[in-house]
Amino acid sequence: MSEIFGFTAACLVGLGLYGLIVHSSALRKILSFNVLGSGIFLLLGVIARRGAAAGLVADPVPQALVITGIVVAFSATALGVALIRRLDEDDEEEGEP
Amino acid sequence: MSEALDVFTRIAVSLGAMFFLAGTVGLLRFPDTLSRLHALTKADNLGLGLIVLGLLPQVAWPFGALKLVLVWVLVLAASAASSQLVARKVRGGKDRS
Amino acid sequence: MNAVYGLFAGLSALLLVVAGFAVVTRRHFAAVVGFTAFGLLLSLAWVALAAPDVALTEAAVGGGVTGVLLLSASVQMRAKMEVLPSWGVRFIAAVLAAIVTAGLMLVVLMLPDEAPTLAPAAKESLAFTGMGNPATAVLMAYRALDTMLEKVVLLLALVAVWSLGRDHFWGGRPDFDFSTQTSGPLLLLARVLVPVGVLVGIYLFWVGADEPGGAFAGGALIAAMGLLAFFAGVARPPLVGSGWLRWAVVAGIAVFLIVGFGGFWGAGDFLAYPDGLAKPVIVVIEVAMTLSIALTLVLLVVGPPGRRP
Amino acid sequence: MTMKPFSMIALGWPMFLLCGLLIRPLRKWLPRLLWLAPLPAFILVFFEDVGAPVTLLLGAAAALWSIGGWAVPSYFPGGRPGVGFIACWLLTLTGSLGVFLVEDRVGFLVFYALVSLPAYGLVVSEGTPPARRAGRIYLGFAILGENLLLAAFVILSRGVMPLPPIATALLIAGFGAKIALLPLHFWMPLSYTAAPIPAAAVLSGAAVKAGIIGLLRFLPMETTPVMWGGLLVTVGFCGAFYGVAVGLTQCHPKTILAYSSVSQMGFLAVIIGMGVATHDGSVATLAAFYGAHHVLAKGVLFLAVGACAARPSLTVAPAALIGLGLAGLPLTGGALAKLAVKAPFGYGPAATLASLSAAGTALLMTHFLFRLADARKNPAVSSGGGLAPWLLGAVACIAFPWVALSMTGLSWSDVVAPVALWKTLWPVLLGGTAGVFLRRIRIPKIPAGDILALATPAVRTAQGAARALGHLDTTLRHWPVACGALLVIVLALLFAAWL
Amino acid sequence: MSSAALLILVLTLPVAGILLVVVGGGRQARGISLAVLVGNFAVAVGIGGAVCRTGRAVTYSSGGWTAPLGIQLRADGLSVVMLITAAVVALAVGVYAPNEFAVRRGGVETRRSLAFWSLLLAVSCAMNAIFLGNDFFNLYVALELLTFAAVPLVCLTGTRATLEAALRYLLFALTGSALYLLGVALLYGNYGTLDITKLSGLVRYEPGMPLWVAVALMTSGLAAKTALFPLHLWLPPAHGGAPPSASALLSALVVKGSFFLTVRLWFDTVPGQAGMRTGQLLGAMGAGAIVVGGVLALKQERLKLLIAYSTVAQIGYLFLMFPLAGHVGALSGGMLQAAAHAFAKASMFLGAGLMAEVAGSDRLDGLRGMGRALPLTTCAFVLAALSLVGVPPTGGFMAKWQLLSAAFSAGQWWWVVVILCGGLLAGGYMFRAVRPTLVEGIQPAAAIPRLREWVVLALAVCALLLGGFSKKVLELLDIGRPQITEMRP
Repeated sequence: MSEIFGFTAACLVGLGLYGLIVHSSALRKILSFNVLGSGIFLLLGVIARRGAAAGLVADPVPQALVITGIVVAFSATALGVALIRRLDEDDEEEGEP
Repeated sequence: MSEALDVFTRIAVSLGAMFFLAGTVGLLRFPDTLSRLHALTKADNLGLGLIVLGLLPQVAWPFGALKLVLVWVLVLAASAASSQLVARKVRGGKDRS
Repeated sequence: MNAVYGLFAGLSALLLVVAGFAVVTRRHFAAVVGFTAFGLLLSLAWVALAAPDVALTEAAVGGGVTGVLLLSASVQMRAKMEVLPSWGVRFIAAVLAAIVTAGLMLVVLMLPDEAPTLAPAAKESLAFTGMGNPATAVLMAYRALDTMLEKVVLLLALVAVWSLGRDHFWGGRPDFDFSTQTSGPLLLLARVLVPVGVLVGIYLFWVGADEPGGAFAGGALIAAMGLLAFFAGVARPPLVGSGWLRWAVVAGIAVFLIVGFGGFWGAGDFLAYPDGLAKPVIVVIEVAMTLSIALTLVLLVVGPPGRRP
Repeated sequence: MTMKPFSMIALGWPMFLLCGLLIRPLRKWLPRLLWLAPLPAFILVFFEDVGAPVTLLLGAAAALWSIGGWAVPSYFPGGRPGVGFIACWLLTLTGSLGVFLVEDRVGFLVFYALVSLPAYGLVVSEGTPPARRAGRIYLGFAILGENLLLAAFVILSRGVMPLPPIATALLIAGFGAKIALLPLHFWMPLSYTAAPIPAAAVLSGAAVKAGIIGLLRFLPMETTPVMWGGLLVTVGFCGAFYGVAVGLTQCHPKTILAYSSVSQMGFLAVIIGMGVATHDGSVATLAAFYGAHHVLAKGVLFLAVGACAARPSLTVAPAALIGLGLAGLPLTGGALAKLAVKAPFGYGPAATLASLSAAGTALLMTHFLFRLADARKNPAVSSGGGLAPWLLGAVACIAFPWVALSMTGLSWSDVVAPVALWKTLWPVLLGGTAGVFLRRIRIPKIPAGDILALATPAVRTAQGAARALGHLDTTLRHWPVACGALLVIVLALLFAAWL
Repeated sequence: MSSAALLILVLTLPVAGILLVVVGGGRQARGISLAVLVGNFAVAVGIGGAVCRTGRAVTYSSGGWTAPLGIQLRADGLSVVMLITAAVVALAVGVYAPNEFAVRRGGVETRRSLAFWSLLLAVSCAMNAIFLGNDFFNLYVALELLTFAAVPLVCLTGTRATLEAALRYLLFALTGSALYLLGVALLYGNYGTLDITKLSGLVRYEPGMPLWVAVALMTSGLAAKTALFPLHLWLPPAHGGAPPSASALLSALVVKGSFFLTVRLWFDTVPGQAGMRTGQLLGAMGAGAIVVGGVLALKQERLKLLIAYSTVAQIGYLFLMFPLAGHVGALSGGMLQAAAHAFAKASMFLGAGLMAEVAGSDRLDGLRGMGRALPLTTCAFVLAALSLVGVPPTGGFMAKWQLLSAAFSAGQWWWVVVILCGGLLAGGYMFRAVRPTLVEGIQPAAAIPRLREWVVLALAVCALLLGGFSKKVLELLDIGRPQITEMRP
């Protein structure tokens, strides 16, 4: 089972990287970054699941890392989106007059 | 007794899943937004209701059951409101013109 | 067992298809919707991987708040379609990404058969923390320093987002105005769902010590309710300059620091919890953290002040 | 940095004066105090045992810095050069004296940098476009030399014996850039022509000897392989004759003197090379003696260019004495220097070449004297000044070798013997006569900096390369390219680590 | 509290400062920040003292949870040198920070005052966390903290160009950190710990392809964040466009954060295990940086862009330590270069800011007469330039000396050629930057507080002193290093 999600994680990483390279708009780059991040988190999840031991269904340490990672990735997304929105506002202001 | 309940759960959850399937088919096959919406909300609400119903015998009484019912009610409210919003958006253009 | 495998394989395939759509499609809006769906599907995968805490966090953040954020940006964008580079560039990019993917797959296959794990260690120390949920124990005890730094990251992201405002709007409210067409259903939803949602959020953080949940999932849910209230026009985003807001935003880290230095006095180490008091102390930290997280998430989504104070 | 206590005082004193620049009222007086700056170092020479070569060179250099410092105010309107000029002067002075006194390698590099880099400020102090160009080229060479020496010193400090050939090559190239060994010479005519007269005097006389002391100290004559001596001799002789040849085509007295420096430094390199080739350590003292005489003679001749504009009558005759002295005019200090270095040359072809180069020097000096005499009619060539320092310097230049003669192992009777007199006289006569005849021939003009003119295609190539790199930078800074590069780097690193 | 607790103090002090700034509004921001930065410096020096006294690395496990379950903080010689460097630079920037970041009259908070001071403290906090971290995930969080502090600093002025530069920086840095995190995940999957000390013990016995995949991913991610050529696309616009105090932080400190992590990875986690080629590859990129950065710096017409490209070039030197790893002088040379560059570059950017304030722009041809208008700044400018060129006895010179020494001892003469060419190029572009300031010219009168000029000079003097005291610094750098057991053939 770990292989299935492990492969999925690898594919998500690849998809994210592809998107990061080819997209010209920042929004789509951020979206791709999130896909990439999800792939990495999923990989950590697989590692956690493989580490089931001592009566725990999974190793809690990588899971905690993922939770922290999700928060960090979200912060990055928020900052990126704020930058994009600001640039778009500037565009509109330049366009209007 | 518990076996009878298990059978009930299986039947109800399977029925619920059928409704979801039907709703999804509708979403894909129907020609316009409004009818898609119709298929989706009707089928999904019913489907979820059946699943919740089916799961009720399996969870702790009364809080587990309460939570399940709450889930159903909340989804009901959310889907009602959101389909309303989508519908208005679709019709919005025509109303104004 | 095969059925379970099939289910997971199907889920994986669905995940990849949706993610691929979100990455490849040229329409921004569609991509964002696809990504939101991807986030929700991903939380299913987390359930499958026996990580309910992550699933909750992913659903609340990945599928929820991130979706709202991206949506708000895509709505505002002038260009609705992506301009893609030439075929050659895309091909090279695809080849490179494919090589990386293949390499990763190989590495996944090469992961040691006897997976190294900290689960026994975590389990063993669980009793000292008085908690039942090992993931929370990792977050709040073993690797509490990470969690504290992560909260600083969140706070800093807020400062960063605020710093993107304009000087003359400083101290004012964020301009998050979608209430132009406030409608009955939305209003109803806001009135009904928000109180229940906040309750559920508090519940999530409360059970987090022993069961799946935790401060972040709870905070994210409460944040979502706040956003809903703003959407419906039931409430307005707060003034960026207001004092209570500042206090509330920093409360989580502040309590963390106080408890941390209290640890020197109480247990001889930074962030060490005194015997037997670990759980109550952690709950105190989590209360403050949930509040701060909820508020910070809301503020991150609504953006910098956009109206004069 | 290690040095003797008194050396610290000798080098601290100019730095102390430098701090005086920070105090506004002192700023006005500082130009008039410049002559004081090298005095502690000069006094040090008389009672501290620093070895014969250092004693000779340091004494002469300190004396020249003092004389030059005395001359500075008379060359600037109101006697007040800019703050930058004073600062650069004092810094260069400290470096110039410091290279003789410091004992460790890193310290040597520090003072070497100090004598090289701030001198840029002296070269460009007139601010004209040629001065700025000269300054750029000078600085380029200074940094080049500094870098070569850095590499050489790192090898030295690793303590590998015998010294790897590359280290010796780097040392020779590094110090060669400082003493304008062929083909690293073209900065010299440009910067000495551009610099104000007192600055040109101290740079050509004193500062350039940092390269000589470096060669003497770091290429020990006893141990350096003979091959390098041969190289130094060859390159040195080429420079000695080349300097004369190109110098003859020049008009400006300062430029002629600069080419004479190229020639003289080449000759000094020959002396050092002979020492290396024969593994004879005593040659170091002789080379230092020759160098010390050149310190004073060249410095003073530059001052003569200025003094000539003020009082030609008091200038031309002593200048002739000193100039032809450089070529070995009997009974002058220069003759002593030439006699002192006779021994290492022996009687072979090297001795003949040495005599010929002396003839060349006489020829060039004759040319210089004519130009000097012409220049007084042409006020554009130099603004006058500094008569008293010039006269003092002239006296010092003539007297100094006689005073220091004992250090070379020669005695008075050796130098007044008729054979010795003839040996030094014939090249002077030959060169002087040729010079007089040459005055009637039109000589084609070569721009100062000679082979620099050939560098234009190289410059163009470099510009093309820079443009190409600019395009490369622009390309790499495209998002897809950079992102793709990132992945390529991942794969390349993996590939490299895995294989 | 033991001296080990100082480690946690230096981490939390800036955090407390950020909280106070956010709560207190921008009103007391300056005062709070300066107090915190002074304290930060004092604690950093205290840690240095503790490390020197014991002659060993000082470690601290937060909450008493030891690695691998808990997170360990560890201060060795490298950490101490960088901690103190960062503390000095941050304090200097704080003292320098111009009035635009102070509070308006009447005590009304401004956007810039809140943002700047909290971001300054955040940079300080993140740097401390990076220098002390001994756990790769903890370091990841610290790295992200650094990025989120750095990005808004770029666009503090809010002009379109700086916003675009910031966005580009953010996106590329995120790509880099994603790769880094992927590597971290693989490390955990293979070794079950992220503690550097523990890992270095494990990888010695079980190297293999997964390890090198992880190392390759982490290294390239970090290189992207360090702007190592050819991944420098974001640096020139970001560093060249930011306000001067921000540029100083970005160039002097922020790029050093990810670089420091690379050092931890290569010198502490997998020392002496990578083949010859990996090091050569990193060194080749460094060489490319030195050449391309140097030539591009020569072509710039604006002072700040010139300095930014010089940062690209100087980063190249840092990566020359990797091919020379294992030879005496490689590590110390690289770290000396990092510290010396931090001081010199901060001084240059701050000085450039003052000059731009006086002249009204930072065009090179508009800087004539600066020597007279801002004598102290010009003096600092010259000193800093000398250090960057590597003229003795500055810190930059000692760094080059060490690197050259390592190159000779490794018999890899090509790095010698690179270093020497880099020195020539640096001489060229620094000459272009410095010369106009020394030429006579007229500058409009502008009142620059002397204190700000003194700060610029003090930083340059630090770069100079680093050379003078290099022996002490080298001894300090050696404390707590794992003994180099194997020299590569």
